[in-house]
Amino acid sequence: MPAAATAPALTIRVQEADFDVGAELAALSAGNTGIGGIASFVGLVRDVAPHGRGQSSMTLEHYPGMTEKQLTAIAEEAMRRWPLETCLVIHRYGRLLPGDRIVLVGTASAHRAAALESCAFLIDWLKTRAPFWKIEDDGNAQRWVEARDSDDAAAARWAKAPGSTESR
Amino acid sequence: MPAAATAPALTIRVQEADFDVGAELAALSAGNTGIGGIASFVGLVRDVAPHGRGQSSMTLEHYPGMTEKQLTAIAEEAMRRWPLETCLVIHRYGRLLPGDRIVLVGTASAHRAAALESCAFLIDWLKTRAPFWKIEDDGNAQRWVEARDSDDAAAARWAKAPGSTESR
Amino acid sequence: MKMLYFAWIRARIGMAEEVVAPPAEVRKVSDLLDWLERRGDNFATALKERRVVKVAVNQEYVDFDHPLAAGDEVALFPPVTGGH
Amino acid sequence: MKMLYFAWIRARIGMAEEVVAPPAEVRKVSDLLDWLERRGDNFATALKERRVVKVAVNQEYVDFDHPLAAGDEVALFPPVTGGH
Repeated sequence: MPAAATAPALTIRVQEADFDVGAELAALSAGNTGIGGIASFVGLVRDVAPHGRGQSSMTLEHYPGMTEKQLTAIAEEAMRRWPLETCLVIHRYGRLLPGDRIVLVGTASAHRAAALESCAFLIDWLKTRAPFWKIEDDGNAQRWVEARDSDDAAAARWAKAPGSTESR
Repeated sequence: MPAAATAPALTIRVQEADFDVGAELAALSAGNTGIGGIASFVGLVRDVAPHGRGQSSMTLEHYPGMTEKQLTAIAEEAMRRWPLETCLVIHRYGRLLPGDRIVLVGTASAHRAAALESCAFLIDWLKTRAPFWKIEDDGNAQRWVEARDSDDAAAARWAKAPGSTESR
Repeated sequence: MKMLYFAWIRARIGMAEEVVAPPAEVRKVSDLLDWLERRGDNFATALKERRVVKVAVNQEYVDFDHPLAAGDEVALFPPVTGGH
Repeated sequence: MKMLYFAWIRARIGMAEEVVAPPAEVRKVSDLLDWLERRGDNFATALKERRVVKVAVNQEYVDFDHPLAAGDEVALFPPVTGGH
């Protein structure tokens, strides 16, 4: 087998452009045949326009510099808590339309439970810690999206040590 | 936006050929802008050869007919338990090499918790219910892979009703 | 009755499938396993560890006390190991 | 001290960033917020709901009693809403 370039343990990207989910996930395990599973989550823009009332859109603002720092810290925390080989977060900013990809989280591990749990952890923590703000345009008016208590609750469940990955 | 073909709610495929993760996951949300997130798990063949002792491989045997029936039943159960828009399971059989993809599970929902939890449920249940058997060749000898108690435990945790997806 | 054997049970029996006509007293799965075991050492070796013999009738998992009918498709196999 | 404002806090203040030189008695974050509020109605409107004002100093989240230094980069923003 020809030597493939192995992915860096941790990949963080904040960008305006779309990303290629298949290529990004394939890169997570490239050259590392110790990886048994890759879990991922792709967040998409939902249509918020009232039915048949034209085009909705969303614009994501962020804090350049702090965003990358926070995403790196979250990913490093995931790598401390679970036996991950590689870990990926790509988050877009700018104007997005319904169906567009917003975020990709990917985690690769020898064990599927580690990959699945850490993927859920990353997206939950990211939603309450990464400095992004959404303004929605429903085709009629713009409004800043409000933070949801359910997101805080989702993040809070990871505050305690995660369950043993062996028994899950 | 041109009308895109929407994916069927449930896609089950058992095949010898590889699959395109990016294309399969994109198809899950095509034409449905009510979907907010897609969770997925890709299972890969790990290298079991002792270090530097040549090429290992794995051959997956299955029970044609029953496999599709069981995968469909598992996916239908996931769609009953969580508010999923679409759901995908692709499982390969035949001879596979380290790094090869074995299985893809994908779930799409308006809500990320539903997508993430049902994806974990599907891979856990699939591992204990879908009639596949692995024989590993470490480059020296072949052996049938034994079922693991940890897989039974992982599946058993879903026996009770899942936690409310709202609060997670 | 159509029999299907998979994985190491298939390998030990030395056959992937066959059609059998067990006697009338074979009414349920455990009767069938007992009867098969008496057909030869290959069957006895394949089926001796009952704990790890899984059974599907007409492609659905069943217990050892599941009743059998003449036209059934009966599959015997070890615990499954798919996924990844 | 470099100030950065984001999302509706930026929109209400009407400015994305500025350099300020608060008086010496502004020693911690809450002092800075009090001082900013007195600079005009736009600041008062943007910062009145203290519960939803989040603060980062040098790109790390801090509490309102976090001490400030002259060269700090201080960002004010509402609760974050990224992800999907």
